[in-house]
Amino acid sequence: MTVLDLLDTGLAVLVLAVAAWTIVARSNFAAVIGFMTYGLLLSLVWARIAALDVAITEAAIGSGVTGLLLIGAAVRLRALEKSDTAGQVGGLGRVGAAVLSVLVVVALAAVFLSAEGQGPSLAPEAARHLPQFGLGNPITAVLMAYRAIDTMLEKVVLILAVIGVWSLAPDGAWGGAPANLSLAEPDPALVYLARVLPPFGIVVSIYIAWVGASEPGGAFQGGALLAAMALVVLMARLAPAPEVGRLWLRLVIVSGPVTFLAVGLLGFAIATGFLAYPTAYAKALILFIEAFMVLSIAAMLPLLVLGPPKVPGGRA
Amino acid sequence: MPLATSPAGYLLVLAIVLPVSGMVLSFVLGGRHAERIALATAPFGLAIAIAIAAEVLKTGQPITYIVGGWSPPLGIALRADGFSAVMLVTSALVLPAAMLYARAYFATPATLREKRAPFAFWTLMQGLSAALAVVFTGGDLFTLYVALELLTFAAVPLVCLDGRAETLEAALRYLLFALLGSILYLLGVGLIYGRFGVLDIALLAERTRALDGDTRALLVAGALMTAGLAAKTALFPLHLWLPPAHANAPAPASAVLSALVVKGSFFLAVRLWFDVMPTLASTAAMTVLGALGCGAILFGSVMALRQERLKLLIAYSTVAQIGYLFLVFPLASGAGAWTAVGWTGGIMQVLAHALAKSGMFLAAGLVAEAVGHDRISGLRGVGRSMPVTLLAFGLGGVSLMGLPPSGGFLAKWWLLLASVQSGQWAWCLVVLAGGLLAGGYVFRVVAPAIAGEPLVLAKPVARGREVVALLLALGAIALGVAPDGLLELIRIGRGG
Amino acid sequence: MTATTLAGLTGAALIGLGLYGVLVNVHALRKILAFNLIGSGVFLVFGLVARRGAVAGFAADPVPQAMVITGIVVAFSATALAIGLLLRLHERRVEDAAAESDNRSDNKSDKT
Amino acid sequence: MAEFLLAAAGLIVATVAVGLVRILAGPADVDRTMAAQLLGTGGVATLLLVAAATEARGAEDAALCLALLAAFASIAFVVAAPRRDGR
Amino acid sequence: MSLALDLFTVVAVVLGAFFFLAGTVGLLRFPDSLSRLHALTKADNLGLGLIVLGLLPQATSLLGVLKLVAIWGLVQLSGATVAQVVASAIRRRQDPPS
Repeated sequence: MTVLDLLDTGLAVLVLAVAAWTIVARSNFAAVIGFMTYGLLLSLVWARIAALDVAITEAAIGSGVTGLLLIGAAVRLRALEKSDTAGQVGGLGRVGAAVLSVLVVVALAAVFLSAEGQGPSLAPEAARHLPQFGLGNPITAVLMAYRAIDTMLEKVVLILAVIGVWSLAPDGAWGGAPANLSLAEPDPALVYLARVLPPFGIVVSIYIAWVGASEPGGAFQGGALLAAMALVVLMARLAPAPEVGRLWLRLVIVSGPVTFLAVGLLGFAIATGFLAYPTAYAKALILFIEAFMVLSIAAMLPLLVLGPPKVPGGRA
Repeated sequence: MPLATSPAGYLLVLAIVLPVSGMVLSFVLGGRHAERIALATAPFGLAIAIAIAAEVLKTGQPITYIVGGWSPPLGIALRADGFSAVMLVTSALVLPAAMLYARAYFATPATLREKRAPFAFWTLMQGLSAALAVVFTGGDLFTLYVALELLTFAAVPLVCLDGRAETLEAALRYLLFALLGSILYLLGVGLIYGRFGVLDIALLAERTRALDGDTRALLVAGALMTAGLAAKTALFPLHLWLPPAHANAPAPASAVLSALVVKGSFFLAVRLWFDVMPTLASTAAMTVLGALGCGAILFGSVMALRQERLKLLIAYSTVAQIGYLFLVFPLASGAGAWTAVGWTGGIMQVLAHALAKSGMFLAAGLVAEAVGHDRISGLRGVGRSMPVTLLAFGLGGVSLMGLPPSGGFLAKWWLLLASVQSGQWAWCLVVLAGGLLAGGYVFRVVAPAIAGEPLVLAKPVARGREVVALLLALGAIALGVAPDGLLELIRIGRGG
Repeated sequence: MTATTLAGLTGAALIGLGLYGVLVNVHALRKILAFNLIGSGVFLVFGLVARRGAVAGFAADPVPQAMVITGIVVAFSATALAIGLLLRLHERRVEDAAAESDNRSDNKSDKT
Repeated sequence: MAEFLLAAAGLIVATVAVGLVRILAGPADVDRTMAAQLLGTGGVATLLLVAAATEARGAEDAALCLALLAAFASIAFVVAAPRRDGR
Repeated sequence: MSLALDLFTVVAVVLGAFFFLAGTVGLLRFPDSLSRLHALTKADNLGLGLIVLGLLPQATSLLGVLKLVAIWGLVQLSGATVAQVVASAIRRRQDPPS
């Protein structure tokens, strides 16, 4: 066993242990913290199986927006937790669930172990066309060209999620802003961080989004980092949460998918069809779309964390 | 199998792009514009769907569009066969009907620029329309995963638009079931890719046919995906989420949820076993699905008989009618001579139920609005004060029971025929029993409703909305004289 | 056993753990966490598939990796929607209970 | 050299993993948060060591992301946590 | 030259790992939250700082050096903020919940 094997095995054991903890932990908060460390460990695993793009995504999302979302929920649900005595289903149900879960694991393990070695791959195929985009990162080509329609639709999923979360508002608050993330006056140290960190954060986000054309990284990762910076600013109350009725906010939200759709339709005129790029402008068009996608994502992720509008509506 | 764009392939792009653009534009402009855009784009959506159906029928071939010019397996194809085409047309009919009906429900008051529930309703309905278009035309298993999620995200918030605690609870439960379903589906997609490096359905069909040797990965994938899709379709015993969600949603939402949304995941289950891996559809596996369907028919019908609220009754009836759909697996798979009849019967059941059930939910919504509640015991004489509404409910019921002439009759008749021809007698009994039970729960509502003194209505409802419900129910009846063209269309792309 | 197969088996085990958690935990927040465990397990399966597609000098097949990125976005949206629903439900129950238990007219209805 | 760096990475993972006992034991949520914070820093160090040892392209960028968000969990905790007697 | 640099790397990384160990031990063994926080910040500051220092000679490009320094700076900034914010949170709630 080499050092590397040891590291991998240790990581795997650790990941599973933390995962098990999030299932069995008694307090919700402890489970949520467990889940956040789990996300971090997972990004190490991704780095170890040559999926750096995913590692960066997991790092940006897992330790940023997801963590804030879950911690906020755990804290706000604390009152509920105390009244909830029955944390888990009864003995028989547990046995049944365990049997079912073990069955699934065994079936999957059998599949993985039976087919060890090389599997099918589109890697050469994906790489063969890369030069015509002027891209170096095949994942960006998959997301923005070969399987562009998936990426476009995934942004629509995000918009629907925003609508869904907003639709949970109390009637009177419609058009207003979501509640503050912080319940109390922010600590001066936090305010300081929220002034100093975002400029660096913006540089790093742009770098990650830009470098995605040739190296691991990309629009989503960049957008997620920007979203995290926006949330730091909101937590420090340096800026108010935006009102959901604002036209500019809605325009920013849709800018990514709309650009994608527009360029896609333009393909009918200037290339071979929907979501096709003319070779000469392929890279420029892809970067153009990605720029707006960064913006969209940076707007939507914080909105999903902030939750439905709460503020005005004059509670009298 | 065609792996090149057909001449009319661009229609498939339009079918997706139109509702997506409408949704996005409605989201930006908001307020009354959302409603206007939704209603204004609907006729175009219907025209596109009909054009697709006409083209498929004319050429006798599925339509294909290669997105971005990248051929599968690297790229993604959109594809519409006969089943896709009829589903597209059905959703292009039912969605606008529900929208027209909903104008009174979800109007933005003149005093406000924008209101919460109408904004959400009109944007989500268009999202639903886009999601269904992708489900019915997606040719790639991962694209279909994204489509399933689109469907979930558009459908779940519709359930709890009124914001009451019960509806929120129903929506949350629905969401958890749906998410579990789609993640299981996604796992199957991963296993299939790991086996073949291909996710295009047409290419996979070739690969699985040519496959000899290790089928383990495929079988595990098939089982996981089927379980996931069954959870999303609310197949017994994974139906727990459906009655509260469908019964508590606003009526126009219930109509599309029951008529279309559960059919989306069923559609994918059919794609999986009939197109992706037909050779692996063993008799045993198909029998299990059929048996679960039978369980659904019996359980759902009995539960419907016992409900005290009209909308819950209709929701349990949906659980039962979904059961019939799963008879298509034992009755239309394999190479038997009866499979064509079984297939036609199964698809007819999808269409007839979509029209009948949406009509019934809309009718029930009108009753609840007019009377102020939907307790069945308090609906005596309602048929006398709302004859058109009750007619819509009754005609929908006729189709559910399987009385001639109706789409429901043809569907059940063909399913019976296929089970007799294939010697699978057990299904016959359940189909017949289900029809009788449906008769029971429909008459439980209709008989007292037309008896006694006319019920005094708390609030009259607009005649136009009653007519919408009636037209949908009449559509279910009209399917009973199914033109040959429709039957031909349903079979295009089968057994290729 | 390679790091790749190990990751795949870890994924399988995570799916099992998550499935158990979804079925066994009563609290919706814990179900949501467990659902995320299943999700990441499924993504690791894709990671395994990608890594096994390492042919002819490529470190991995980019197609499944790209799908994981799409999947992570969708999983996050799902988590956000589920938590939104859960919090609103909780809030509504508190409001309803308050409205039921005290009907005094000077009820200020301040919640936090 | 690579072996050494990986060994160091493994050592750090093992060390901070032991620290995770604080997540289990608590007693207060703030102690759990601190354990997560330590793991975050350890994760950055591990990624950097792995990046230097295996020349995996992008591992440094992943570390950069983690470093940028290093304070996120703890701040989220402090911000979301209600005041002393809060519900 | 290369040997000297490698030696430097080894020493710095070993020292860094040691500080992580010390931080962890502190987190586990110290009796109260405030002193645990103290141990934690040591790991943040010195542990990562030394590892970054040790890796600097191994960097292959200027961008690599820049990234390492940026990472160190960001963790310092975060660490300082966390120390402040968490300390005041601890003071605010003398009796821990749950």
